[in-house]
Amino acid sequence: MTTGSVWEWIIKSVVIVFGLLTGFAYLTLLERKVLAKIQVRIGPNRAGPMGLFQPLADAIKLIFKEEIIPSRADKIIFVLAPIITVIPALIILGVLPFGGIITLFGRQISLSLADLNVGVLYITAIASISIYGIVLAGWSSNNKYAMLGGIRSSAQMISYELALGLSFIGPILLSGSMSLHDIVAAQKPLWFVVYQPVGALIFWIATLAEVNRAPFDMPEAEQELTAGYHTEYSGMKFALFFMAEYIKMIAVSAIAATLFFGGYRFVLEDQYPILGPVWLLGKVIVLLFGMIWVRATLPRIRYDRLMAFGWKFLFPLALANVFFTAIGIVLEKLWLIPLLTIAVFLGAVVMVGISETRRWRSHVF
Amino acid sequence: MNFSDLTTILPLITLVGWAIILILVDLFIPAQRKGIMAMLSAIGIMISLVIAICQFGGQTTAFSGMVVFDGFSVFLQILFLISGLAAIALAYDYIKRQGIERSEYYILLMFSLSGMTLMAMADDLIIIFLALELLSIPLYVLAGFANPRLDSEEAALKYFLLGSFSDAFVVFGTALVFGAARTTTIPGIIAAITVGAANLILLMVGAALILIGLGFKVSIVPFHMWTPDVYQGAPSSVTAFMAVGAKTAGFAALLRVFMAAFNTLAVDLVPVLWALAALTMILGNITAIVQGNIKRLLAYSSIAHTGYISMVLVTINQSRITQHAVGAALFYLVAYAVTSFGAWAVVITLEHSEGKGLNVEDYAGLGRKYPALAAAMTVFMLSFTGVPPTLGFLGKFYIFRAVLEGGYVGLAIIGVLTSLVSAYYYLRVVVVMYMREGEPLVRKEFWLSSTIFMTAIATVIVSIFSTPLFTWASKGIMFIPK
Amino acid sequence: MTLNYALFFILAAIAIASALGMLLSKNAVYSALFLILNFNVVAIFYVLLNAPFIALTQITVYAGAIMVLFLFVIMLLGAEQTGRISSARWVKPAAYSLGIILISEILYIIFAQTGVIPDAASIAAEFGSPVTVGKALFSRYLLPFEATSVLLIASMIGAIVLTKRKS
Amino acid sequence: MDDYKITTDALDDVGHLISERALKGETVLLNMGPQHPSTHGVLRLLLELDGEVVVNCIPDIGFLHTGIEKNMETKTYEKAAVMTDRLDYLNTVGNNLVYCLAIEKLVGLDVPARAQALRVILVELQRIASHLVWLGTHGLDLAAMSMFLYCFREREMIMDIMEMVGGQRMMATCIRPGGMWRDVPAGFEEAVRQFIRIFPKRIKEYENLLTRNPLFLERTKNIGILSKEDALRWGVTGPMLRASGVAHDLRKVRPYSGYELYDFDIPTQSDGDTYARYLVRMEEMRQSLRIIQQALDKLPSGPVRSNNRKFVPPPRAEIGVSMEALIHHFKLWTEGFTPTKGAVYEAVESPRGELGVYLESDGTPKPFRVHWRTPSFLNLQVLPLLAKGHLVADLVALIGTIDIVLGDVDR
Amino acid sequence: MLPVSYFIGLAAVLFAIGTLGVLIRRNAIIIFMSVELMLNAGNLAFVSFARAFGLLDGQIFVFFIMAMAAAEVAVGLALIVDIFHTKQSIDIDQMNSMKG
Repeated sequence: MTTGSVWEWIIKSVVIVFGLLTGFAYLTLLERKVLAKIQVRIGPNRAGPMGLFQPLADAIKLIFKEEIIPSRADKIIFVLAPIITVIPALIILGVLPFGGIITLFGRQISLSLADLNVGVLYITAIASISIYGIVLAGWSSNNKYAMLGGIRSSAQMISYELALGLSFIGPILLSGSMSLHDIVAAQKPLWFVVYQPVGALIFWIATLAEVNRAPFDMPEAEQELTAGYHTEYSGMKFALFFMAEYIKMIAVSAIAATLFFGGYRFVLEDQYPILGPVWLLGKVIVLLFGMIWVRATLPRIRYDRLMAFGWKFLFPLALANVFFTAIGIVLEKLWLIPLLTIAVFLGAVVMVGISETRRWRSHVF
Repeated sequence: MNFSDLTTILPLITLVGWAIILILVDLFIPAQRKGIMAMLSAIGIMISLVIAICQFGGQTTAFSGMVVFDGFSVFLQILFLISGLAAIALAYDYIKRQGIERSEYYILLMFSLSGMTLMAMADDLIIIFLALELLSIPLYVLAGFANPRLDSEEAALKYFLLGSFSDAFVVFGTALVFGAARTTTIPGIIAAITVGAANLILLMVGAALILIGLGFKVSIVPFHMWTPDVYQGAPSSVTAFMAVGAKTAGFAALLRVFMAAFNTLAVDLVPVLWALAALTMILGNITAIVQGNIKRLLAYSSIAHTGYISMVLVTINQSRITQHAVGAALFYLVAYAVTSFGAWAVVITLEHSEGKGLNVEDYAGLGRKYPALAAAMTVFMLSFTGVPPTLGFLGKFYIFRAVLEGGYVGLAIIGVLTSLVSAYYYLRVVVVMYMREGEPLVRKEFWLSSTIFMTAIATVIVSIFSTPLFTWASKGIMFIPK
Repeated sequence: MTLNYALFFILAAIAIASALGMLLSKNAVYSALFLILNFNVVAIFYVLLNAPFIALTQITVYAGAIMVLFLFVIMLLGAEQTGRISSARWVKPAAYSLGIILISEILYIIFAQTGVIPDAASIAAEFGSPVTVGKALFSRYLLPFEATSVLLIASMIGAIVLTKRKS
Repeated sequence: MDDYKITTDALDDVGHLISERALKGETVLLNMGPQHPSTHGVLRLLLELDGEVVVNCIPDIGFLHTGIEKNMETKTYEKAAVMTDRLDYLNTVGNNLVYCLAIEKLVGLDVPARAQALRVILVELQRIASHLVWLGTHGLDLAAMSMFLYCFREREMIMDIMEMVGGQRMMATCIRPGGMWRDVPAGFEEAVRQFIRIFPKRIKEYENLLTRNPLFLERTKNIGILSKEDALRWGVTGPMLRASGVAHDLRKVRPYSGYELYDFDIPTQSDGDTYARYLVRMEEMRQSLRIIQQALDKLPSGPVRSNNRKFVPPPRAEIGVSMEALIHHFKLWTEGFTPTKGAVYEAVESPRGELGVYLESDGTPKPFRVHWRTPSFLNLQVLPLLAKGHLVADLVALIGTIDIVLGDVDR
Repeated sequence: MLPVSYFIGLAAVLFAIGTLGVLIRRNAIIIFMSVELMLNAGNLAFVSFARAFGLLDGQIFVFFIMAMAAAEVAVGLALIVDIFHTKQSIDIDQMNSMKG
């Protein structure tokens, strides 16, 4: 490893981290603006032109807010929990390709931090440990609402991780690699969402649950649990939880774009590799808009129904998706995959519809 | 993998497949008629048994040396499957009357049984480990099946904690053996030792750790402390299955690993094994004397029997008598299985709800009111003691003979002396049955009674015609590809 | 080279310290956290030992699933306070001396054999990658792989049986 | 663990209601409110949870106690009217109405036809506004956050009309004994018609978002089933009663203020669950629109306040020209009018159910006793009944579906 | 590359600490965690040997052991939850409903 490549690596890490932090700040603004538009409001418009400095104002406010540590809280873990939450969110994108190779100052620079042959596993591993911050925050606050939030989140994330992990398998099978670079490369002719429509849908639903977004925002369900696991947090510590949630939103959108929507590849990217990050950003914004849209529209699912949905619907569906993907690949008829999976998906939806209607009619809850 | 691989493990595949089908079938069986599941699982075990018997003869390995198919494996498979049938017969009415009848009982029993079957064939330490897990984990659950009854839950937790503790020993031991021999297949280890490529010290430590791990499973003293509580707390039908199945499987692994792979370590191992066997016999028998609860009594008796069987392990380095030694151990296991099931069946017959009717005193008056039952119990007690003409006598006879052939007179003497001690507490049960007045409460249940009847007959009849069985057991010597 | 040694000894110290922390913590949640730290450090060792697949599986399975379950149960039961360390007075010193004897014995045996354990065979670049592990799993180790799946089904049924509410 | 030991005296007034299981620590006690986003004000619920299942729920009220009943007894009949707005702050005009109806009954005051029609229009508008707040907050409780803002958008139109009529958005106090404070301004009719024109489309919009939304159905179907018998036994009224299959509506059963002139239906449902209550309230908004439409179409002209100078202060223009008027003015605003001894009870159908007021006069200018029979108070009593066996998340939906207003509960 | 025997030594130490934990702690959950530590030590030994020999088999074993550990955790924690519901304690010294 030469000194030059070390510097390159450090600079890239710094750029990614700062990119994510800026992205977080402006994602909050985007969300508030989009929600306001949907809800016939105006949204933030005071700080700067079109409210563009709003994130800055929020940050200043949060920094100067009083930090309260409840006297009966477990102080060490109470302070550690927000940090534990943020770190996985920041490092999860380490294996993601942001673009091809560009030439800058006469240096060939690859627009990604690392290319692991276990890239997808790295993502699942980091996703699976990102739950600790929430659980520990809930526990250390010594507050029943926070505790319930923490327990809910651990159960929810474990449950949805299965479906999430299984939805990774479609792209892995299709590209024959666990490296995200290879997966992007394999999508050159056609995005995997074409072969994996159901897989992409499962991935998206499961990530909504993983990042605790509506309608799966159980752990922080403010109407039930006041604020869930971060009830007792204030000031910068609260901001860290907030930051983690939004960075995770960006991260999962970027991962979804990479796995199913061709990653950084799009028109003209071959000629001008510098367009790669731009296209990726565009895809991420479209996916983020979807998340915000869902939040504005849907009511929250009840906790037990959420678990039932994850285990009884999403998980079997993900298994079926893997199964049919494998069949399509073995038979070398890839066009079979979307047909079969969509058929299974529709069948499952109809079945669930029938059984739910029957349940409502039978007056059992 | 090819077709012959699959046919080799056909009994196992049948068992597992049947169990998984039963999980689905269970959905369509109404809650009050779960007895059907007992019949269905018995049918599955019988099919597997028929296949196992048909496979008899021939020696081969399968799945790239992971499993071995030889006389030993077939013998044990048949023993396990018959034990499974007996366990279902014992459980059928018992769990109904204890109010814990759920179809998962039979499904878990079948999974445990498939673990045992796999153990019979295992020829690789990793398979031995997985088989051990596969047979233990359902047993942990079965031990706690009577929840929320506290003693059952406690039994399950204790069994689980010590079981997983011992698994950790097996894992680390296997790792060290892998480090020593660069492989974990038993033929591979043998080959490595033979050509001198193995690191003997690592191998030694590894073998010792595996011995500790398996020692927990078969309850060799000093790794026996869980046994009484678990045997007492678990539902009796589970205890019977656990006592026979888990112990036999543990010995299958011990015999396979120590008789074949680690026999070159004999110089270091034999004194340890000698001491363990002697300790187990002495402690098991002496502690059993003071037990008032029949389940605890049988638990300590089972520890004592572990001691007798582990006597054969001291002969590991004498290849000329290996055949006899393994044959004797297998024969003893059969004798122990038959007698145990009989004795546990009697215990279950007398057990009421809430753990009543489990004291030796509760057997008073049995001889007068239920002479047949008392006679059967007497046969089992005599067989446990080792009095002719019972299977137990012949089992002990073959074991002592093998040990004497190996030249361990001292151990044999300890064995005989402790047998005499054991006569005291076994005969105490008989004395209580015939000499004391009492009003024993007995259930008349078809499958239970027929189990008692058949095991009692077998204990006597088979002992008279024991030679073919012993010959068969001795022929089941392990096939070791050179 | 010295960097490697330094890295190893620092990580090993963390691993041992966290294991001891697990052992000695009065609070079960802290014990679980120390164990998680230990598992993560061990995962780093796996990376150093050219086992990236296993390393990430370790994090996913142990840190991500098993320990979450532990924490979940501890919190659910409110069983943080683990009470005193041991029952009888003699157990503790006896166990410690036993542990020290055990450790020194094993260490002696192993380091006495340092020459015998070969150091780092030369390996292919693909060693330990998902592809090679997968190929081994589905060829030579097919039977254990299937046995594992049966094991998981059995334990799943077992766990459900144990926790299902009786009506 | 010792920190969490529960002692009965730590549980203040409701300690005696805690079960043995909770004291032993088998179940968890959770204090929900009085400061909690979903208790619609300052309701405190002491929950006993087994996991997340509500084993028991003890509502603890009184955090918004304002003493309005007592306060009203220290004011003259006319002046006390202003307090009524503060009771159920989502049904201000309705509170005015029932109080004025009671006074009118007590002293035998006539109300002109135009005033009656205007009262009906305002009260029905208020019913829609109240149901809109219910729908919005109910949606918000289930985290359908956009619903809230849409509902408030329409409520704003009603608030504007109220401001037009009474000069105040919420506490208009525009209904007075003997009629209205004064006639509605020009443009009122146009504004109401505009609202009637727009609102049906908006209701359809809400229904698109919720009525067949599987997530919403999950959260409301079969949740908190209140049987007909229970509803009657506990004195539940209003949409809750009608959703349990009893077609009881004071506007039909005992018409007041000229409701008998209008043609409208009483929506009922038989399931008695949260969803049924949702459907009933949605339909009620449509029926209110029908009533408003008819009332507007038939709106008579003429005075809006009785001419009985014993009770109704004269208009300001008269004071300058008539001595008698000046005396009446002086007397009514200093001493107030004096009913004869007696007591009346008058009730109307508020958006939440039967809103009644009991007035007792001892022959002085101030009421001897004012007692309010408020629907929220009685409806809230069934909450423990509904909540048992449900999850905490459902409890939130249940508080929403009862549609309590704490000002109405605590008085 | 470091001598592989260092890793084995570390594994042995971790194993011993786990064993100690089982012996001296009385809380069922802590005992169970100690068992997990022991298993993990075994895994580390396996991976180290795999590296030493250049044999993949060691890593495969670890895979199986992890799967088995997951299975064991499911059952074990279910048992612990179960007994806690009945007894409100998971101290194994207090588990003495059966007498010898």
